[in-house]
Amino acid sequence: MSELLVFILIYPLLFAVAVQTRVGKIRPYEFGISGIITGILALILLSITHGQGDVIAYPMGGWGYLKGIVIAVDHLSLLMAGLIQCIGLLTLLFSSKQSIEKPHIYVSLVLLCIMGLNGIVLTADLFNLFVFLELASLVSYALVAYTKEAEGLEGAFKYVLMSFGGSMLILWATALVYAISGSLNIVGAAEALRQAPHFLQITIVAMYVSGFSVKVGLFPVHAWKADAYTAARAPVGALLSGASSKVAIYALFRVLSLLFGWSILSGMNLGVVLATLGLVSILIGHMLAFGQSKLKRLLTYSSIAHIGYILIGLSVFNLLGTVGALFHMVNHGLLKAGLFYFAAVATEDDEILSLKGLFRRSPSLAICFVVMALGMAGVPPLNGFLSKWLIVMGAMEAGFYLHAAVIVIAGLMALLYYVPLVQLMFTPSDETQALVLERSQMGVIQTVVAISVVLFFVANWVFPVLQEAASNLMYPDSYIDTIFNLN
Amino acid sequence: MSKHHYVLVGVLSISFLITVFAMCQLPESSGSFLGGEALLVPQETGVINLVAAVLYDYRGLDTLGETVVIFAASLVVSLLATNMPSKMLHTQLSPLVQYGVDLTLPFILLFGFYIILFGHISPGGGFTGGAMLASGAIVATITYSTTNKHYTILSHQANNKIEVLGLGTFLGIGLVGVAVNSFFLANAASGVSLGTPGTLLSGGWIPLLSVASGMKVGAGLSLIFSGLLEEDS
Amino acid sequence: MDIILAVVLLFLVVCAFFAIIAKTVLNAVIYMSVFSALLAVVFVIMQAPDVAMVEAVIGAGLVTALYVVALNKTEG
Amino acid sequence: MDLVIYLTVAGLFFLGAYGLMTQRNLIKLIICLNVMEAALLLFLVRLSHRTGGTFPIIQSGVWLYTDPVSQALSLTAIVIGASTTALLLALSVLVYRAYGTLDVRELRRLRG
Repeated sequence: MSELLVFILIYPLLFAVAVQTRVGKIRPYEFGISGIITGILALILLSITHGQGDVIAYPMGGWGYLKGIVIAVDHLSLLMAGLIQCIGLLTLLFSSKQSIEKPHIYVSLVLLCIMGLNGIVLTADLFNLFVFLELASLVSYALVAYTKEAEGLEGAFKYVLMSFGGSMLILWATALVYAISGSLNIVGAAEALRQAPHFLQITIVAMYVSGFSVKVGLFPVHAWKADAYTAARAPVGALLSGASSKVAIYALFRVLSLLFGWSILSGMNLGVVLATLGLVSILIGHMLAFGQSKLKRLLTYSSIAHIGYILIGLSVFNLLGTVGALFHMVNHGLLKAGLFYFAAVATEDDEILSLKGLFRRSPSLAICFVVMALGMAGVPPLNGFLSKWLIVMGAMEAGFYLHAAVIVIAGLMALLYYVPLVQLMFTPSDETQALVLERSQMGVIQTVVAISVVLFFVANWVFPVLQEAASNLMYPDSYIDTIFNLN
Repeated sequence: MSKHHYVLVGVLSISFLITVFAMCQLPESSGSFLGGEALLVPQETGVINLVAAVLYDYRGLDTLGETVVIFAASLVVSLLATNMPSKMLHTQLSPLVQYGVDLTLPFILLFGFYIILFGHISPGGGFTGGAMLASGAIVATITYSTTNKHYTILSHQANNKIEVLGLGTFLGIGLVGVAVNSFFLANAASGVSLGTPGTLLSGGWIPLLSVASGMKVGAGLSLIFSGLLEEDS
Repeated sequence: MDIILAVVLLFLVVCAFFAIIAKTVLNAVIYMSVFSALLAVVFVIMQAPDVAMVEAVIGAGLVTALYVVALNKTEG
Repeated sequence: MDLVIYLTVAGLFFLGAYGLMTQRNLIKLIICLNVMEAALLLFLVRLSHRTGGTFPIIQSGVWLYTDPVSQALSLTAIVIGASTTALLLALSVLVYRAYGTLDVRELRRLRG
């Protein structure tokens, strides 16, 4: 069944090329959506045949990890791949009812972005990861600039300038790894790298961390994110903040944990450094979100803050924190995507003030927003609460008491800026004309809300999966063995 | 020179020293997998150009990803094409230039094809040859375009078709490996005859892959150029 | 060979420096083209003919043409 | 000799980074990105270098070749860099049309 891996990697390309050929009056959205559904089916099939705890590896061209490229999945990659396809599907479903010019190109670009992200998640090769990262980034720049309006161009240009610098640092680190070990495989390079001079190790880790944190949008280099996400169309913002930034965090931790192992990394105090970066991101993100007049900008700053939660959860290096962080990736990805979709339909000009009286105009939409906002803030009967709670417990267990306290307080801060929005919605306004939505757009938002409520109640079934994924990240022995035993 | 400026220079100089110091600690030469086994490559892949062997056989997925990057870039540039006049095409070139290009253009194109086809036995390959073909097309566009007519060797649609065809061929060859119960992008493992290394018909799928990526790169780069040059006329 | 390489590398840095501080953008583009050609020479000296060919064709030729078109549309 | 190459690599990279943070013209910024990328190409080709090794095409009687893998990597990096440059140039033409200038300080419509 391992051919399914290749299929998951290349199906977006097949569908994008087919959309481009425009043979036989292909309708781009229907075609793209059916493409992603095929991909999801392949993923489900793969995870059914994927037995408990084992890893599937596929050597490209039949060459093993020494000479060729290996792609491999464990539960962690499957989880991320599932998140990517889900958000991609929701994005295409949602944008099919928006009037977007040149839909052929739009659908192809979304599919190629998904291909890049899938490649990052599946590959076990450092340079291959760089190639797919560049593919995903190049397509994201274009998606941000898609409207060709001044704001979009400006956001895209700032995005490229920062992000290309990050890519160059990642490439440099990859080249250094190759120079030390003579191997580009993450697993194959590990042994030589662990015996390398300490200074060289620190340099490589610093390059990877700074390169990927540009892609993620962490505190010191977060500036592009606010501009790019605000300027992009809402579905694009949903795709980028829901999937791309999560995948970049995944790539950072996968690469570092496989290359060096936790013991060397904690010897460098990397956990403390990353957790502190996350802490500052949380504070800065929430503070900047106050007093914003644009809805998408507010959402973006909150996104920067939530990246901070995930980073803290992952960098405390224990099972509780990691499970919480992975759960938060899923929750935040879905909820933030839902909020971006909400921003697209609820306001014309992205002004928060035009939300006034929304409850009268469209009660169900307003209620959806309330649920999503509460979920983001981490209020109990919703999934956001569970994941934050786990991260707090993980941080306490590892002795990061300050971080745990900040996470709890930051939840209150988030409530503080969501509450005025809700208040505004329930204030009566002059405009009483009902807001009519396309059924599929409303459906997408309701699906997100439904998933986030359901995730809280079926948490007992979700946790084993997350635990499996977290132990794949923390104890990657089976991943390493499978790749070594390939041939 | 503000204070800000000095801080910037300081930070960059410190990073400069750190990276130079780190790079000086690198081992003399890394034990690359082909370091000792380079002589095995012709038996394994059937080509004597080791770079072609790495690009189209050992690390075929990288090459696929890279062609997809060009595909994406040509899509993006055709999306972002602007209808702004470029004065470049309205310059009257002297007859000497026209005559010179008339004379050299066939050779540029011929050399591009040669580089693509002989990529497995001499330096070059799909990327180099494709880029040469694209530069031939660019030279022709710049020289032969007049104020009211935008000259291209191949039309936009033809380039698009070649690009998609090249990508399709690449994927198709990759899938042959899966079809014969071997691996994606497999060369020798898919049962194809490798021929005698060093002759023109050798290397299994590699010359075909090189042609496919040459088509892809050539058409993609010309599309990027004409997309940038696009204007109302 | 080492001395030739060192001299070319020195020229490389000088070219990059001038490309970055050049007052007019067209000058910067021309310095960049020379820079790519010198880089191709370095690659030849370091026994990498394939990379040298691609760098010469794409870096010195194609990308320069793209720069010139963009310049034409913006300033010219 | 290695030291000279490493100095050049890091020098070019941080020269590009310096330009990226001080230059104002958008096309100059793209040039700075290209310089940064060229530095890494030089580094990748340096990694392929072996003392006494010839170019990587099998010839009879030659036993030591330069490493083809990092040369293949630098080929890929060149093409990716060219694609990104093309995208950036198309963007800068559009920016010029929207803002009437290429000065990066004028790009401040997004604030908040």
